[in-house]
Amino acid sequence: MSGLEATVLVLVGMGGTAVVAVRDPLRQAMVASLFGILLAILFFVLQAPDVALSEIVVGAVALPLMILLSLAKIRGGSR
Amino acid sequence: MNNLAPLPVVVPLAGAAVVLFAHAFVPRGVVRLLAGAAVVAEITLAAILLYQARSSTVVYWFGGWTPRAGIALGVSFTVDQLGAAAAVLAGIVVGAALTTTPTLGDGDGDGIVHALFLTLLAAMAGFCLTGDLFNLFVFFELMAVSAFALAAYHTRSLSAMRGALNFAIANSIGAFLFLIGIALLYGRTGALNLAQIGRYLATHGGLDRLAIVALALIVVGLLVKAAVVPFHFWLVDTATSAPIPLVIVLAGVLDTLGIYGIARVYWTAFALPTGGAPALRTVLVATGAVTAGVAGVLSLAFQQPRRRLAFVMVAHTGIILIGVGCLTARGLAASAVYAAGDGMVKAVLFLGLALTGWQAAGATARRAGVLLLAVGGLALAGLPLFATGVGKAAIEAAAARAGSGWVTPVIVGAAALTGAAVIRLALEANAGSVATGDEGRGRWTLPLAMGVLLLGLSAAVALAGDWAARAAARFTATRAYQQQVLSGHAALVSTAGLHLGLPASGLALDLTAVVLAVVLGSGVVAPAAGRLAGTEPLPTVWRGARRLHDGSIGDAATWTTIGTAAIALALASGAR
Amino acid sequence: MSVLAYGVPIWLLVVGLYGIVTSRNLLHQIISLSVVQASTSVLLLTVGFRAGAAAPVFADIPATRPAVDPVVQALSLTDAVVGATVSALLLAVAVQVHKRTGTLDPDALRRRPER
Amino acid sequence: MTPRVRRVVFLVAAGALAGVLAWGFGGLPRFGTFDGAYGQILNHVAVPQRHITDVVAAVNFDYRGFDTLGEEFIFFAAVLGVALILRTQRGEHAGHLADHATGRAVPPTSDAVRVLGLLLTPPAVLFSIYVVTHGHLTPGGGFQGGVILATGVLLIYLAGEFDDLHGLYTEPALERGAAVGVAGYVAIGLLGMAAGTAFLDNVLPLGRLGSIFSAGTVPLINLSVGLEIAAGLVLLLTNFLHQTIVIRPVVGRSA
Repeated sequence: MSGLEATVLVLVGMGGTAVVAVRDPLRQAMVASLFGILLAILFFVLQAPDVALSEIVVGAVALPLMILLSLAKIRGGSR
Repeated sequence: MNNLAPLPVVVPLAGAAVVLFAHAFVPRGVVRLLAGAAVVAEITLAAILLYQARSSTVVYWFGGWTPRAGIALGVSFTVDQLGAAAAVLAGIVVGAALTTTPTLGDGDGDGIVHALFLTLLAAMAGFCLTGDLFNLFVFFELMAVSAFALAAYHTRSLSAMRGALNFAIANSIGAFLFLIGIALLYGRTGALNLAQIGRYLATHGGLDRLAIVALALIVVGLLVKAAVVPFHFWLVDTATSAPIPLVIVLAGVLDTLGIYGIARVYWTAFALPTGGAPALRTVLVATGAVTAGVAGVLSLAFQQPRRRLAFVMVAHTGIILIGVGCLTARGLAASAVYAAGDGMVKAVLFLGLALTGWQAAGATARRAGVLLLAVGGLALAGLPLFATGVGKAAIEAAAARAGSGWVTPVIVGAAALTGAAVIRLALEANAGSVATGDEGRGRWTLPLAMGVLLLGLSAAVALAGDWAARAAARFTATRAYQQQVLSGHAALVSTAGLHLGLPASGLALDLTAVVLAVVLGSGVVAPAAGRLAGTEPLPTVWRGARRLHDGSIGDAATWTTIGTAAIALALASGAR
Repeated sequence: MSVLAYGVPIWLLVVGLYGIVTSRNLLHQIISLSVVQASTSVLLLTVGFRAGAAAPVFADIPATRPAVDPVVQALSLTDAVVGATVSALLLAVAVQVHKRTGTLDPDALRRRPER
Repeated sequence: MTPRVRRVVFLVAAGALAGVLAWGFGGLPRFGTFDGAYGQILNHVAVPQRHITDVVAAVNFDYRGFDTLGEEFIFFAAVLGVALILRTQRGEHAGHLADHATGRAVPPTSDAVRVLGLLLTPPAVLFSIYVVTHGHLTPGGGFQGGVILATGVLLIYLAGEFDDLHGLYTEPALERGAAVGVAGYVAIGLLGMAAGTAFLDNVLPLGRLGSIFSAGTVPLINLSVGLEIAAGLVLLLTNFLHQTIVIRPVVGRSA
């Protein structure tokens, strides 16, 4: 295994931990988006560009967007 | 001849697309007609497949990708009698469920509901027919996503929201564990086709530690779907709060399919390599017995009708698991008869429950519902007129042969207790003291007709024991399966002279359970028995049990982790 | 280095489960579930990896060049879709829960130990 | 269980689970040495057999196209589910207006954001078309392209007011778009049966390797999937927006 693969794997492990460790949903949505980007990089390094592209559009954009929209409702509604 | 194999899946899928396309501009009646037509078509097509598979398994390669040199390039359907029969059963239960859509209140989202029932049906049919491990996962997920969208239908009910969350999170964890198992097996065998995985494992080192852990994860994923203890929390919540039509499908066929999946994966991929069977048998039979025992007792611990029926469902799934868990053709045949008959009866219970609350239908509808519940209760206890009685006796016999005779009292006890719970519910409903919250409107004769039809079918399945014995012999003929899938040569499995049999002792136990159920359920003999069923004989235990089932998602996930670790450790230690 | 490649998926699984078990917020719980999903994608791709091999896209590399396993990539695409759809449904339910109760604490949703 | 008990019990169980998983994972081939027959055969035969340069696309839409059909219906079911769960129910109109009346301060969309959103939309749409139509040649395809297209549409929302979107589509139209997308996939599958072979058999001419018009049915499947995903995802996000729109100054058709 090259150093690059090892580094990205460690980053992904840490990223997943960070996603769970952050307890405020708004901040968590952003960390989750970053985690999505890390995953996409890992998939790219593992020679899976198709999966990397779909991880970027889903994990880093669409999913955080859905979370933010839910949050908007929840924050707005709680007043 | 086998060109029809994809259609029981493709037709409901196409139906779902058509329903969604049309529902905004056609009358509601047309939507129901379209959905009904797709269900009838699925039943017919699956029945034709059942006929085509009468002498040997039908193999169908999507995209025309037949295997090259024993290596599968595409996805296969592998249609045998048990799988096709399960696909027929799924269609019948969905058909019955759709007659209760008037319980959905004002009926908004009607088109979407029907489209989702069609994707659910397609997923169940695909799950029954596929011969590919990953394809099994895809249909597993399509079932789950369709079902928990429907579970969240009553968005104003907090209980329904909790049920849907619990359902989705528990099933997703199960699905991801299943997928990890698939990834492991792929890493070991480089294959996704079940027959190819089985052949590779048998010829390349057998069940090593990787294969054992993969087996454990796949079994856990499917047990979560089957909702056996300790993976049952989601079902208790969902059955309490989901719309009646969905609960009918869950009770009638959906959770049993998890156990079907275990049988399919075991006999195609894990039966030949030696070393795994004894530990797996112990795990499955023990899990089944614990489930039947615990849920059987708890079916009396709750007042809320649906909650009581939820534990009835769980307990009976445990009994089904015991038969399959024997890992013998005999046990499988027994469970198949039992599961078909029992599923139909459980569906009848919810049809009956819906009828007791049918609005503006007067006392007749309520009495009809009470009757369905009462007959259902007797059938659940094991009245030998129904497949439940015949199948239960056969499961006890198969377990005894497999060296697990100790489960007999558990099975009889669970049947008696659950029968009692249902009979008590029928009596309460008769007195008019049951509020279901699922008041239907309009024509109530259709659900009633479905209930009678299902009871009739459940009685008819009681006669199918010898047929099931032969079908199970083919289902469990692993080498013949692998040869047919991978080399295309139909291999005949001799099934002459196979019988399920109905031992007199089993018959006697059935009747004992029925008598016990009536006594316990009606409280006629001793008021004390009624109190046992109704009130708090062991206040601490009862309260503890209720607190345990308070719907916490975190608790359920914890139990899933405990159960997964326990099953994996048990299989691992048994393998050494 | 297999320890790292196969250890990270196990770690993500356990961490994601920990998040689900200890969560005090439904949104947090749903996002934790997506970490469990990530563990399956990572495992699929590490299982199918070949050192020094190219991506299985032969648009501008010779057909004879060794490439990593394409099947696990197809599986993990499906896996990603499944994960995202489940999250979407769960988020929709969470919105409804909040609308009804004003809270997102999963433990506040517990049933009172009724019958 | 109390949170504290639950955490302790979980940690014990998870430790045991991680241990037994690690034991089993040890049976995998060493990282980077995997040589599974299935994948390696496909890497060799897919290009000549199917005139597809992206073998992952060949697996997704040809060799294992039936899995992907199931996947599309999973997405389809989820879109329907979200629409069902977030459907507007009787009596909610008043609630929304009340929400609105409590007057939560809403920052108006700044001109910079508006312009940026509008500027970004055309490239996003173009890029999505590229990704969908080149699915069989390069990484990407109907799914990724569909998501990008849906996101592009959403940029219009970010740029302006929610009402702007209703000139573009209505919800029944989106439903029909998604339905046509999945039905198209099924129809392409039936093409094989009609030709006398198997469901999802790639029966169309395969064309010249590397051209847009190659790989038989695969580009058509990608188009169907792209349509389904784009329409479905816009519908899904619109349903979430309906829940949020009440906190914006302009109340659209949300009630």
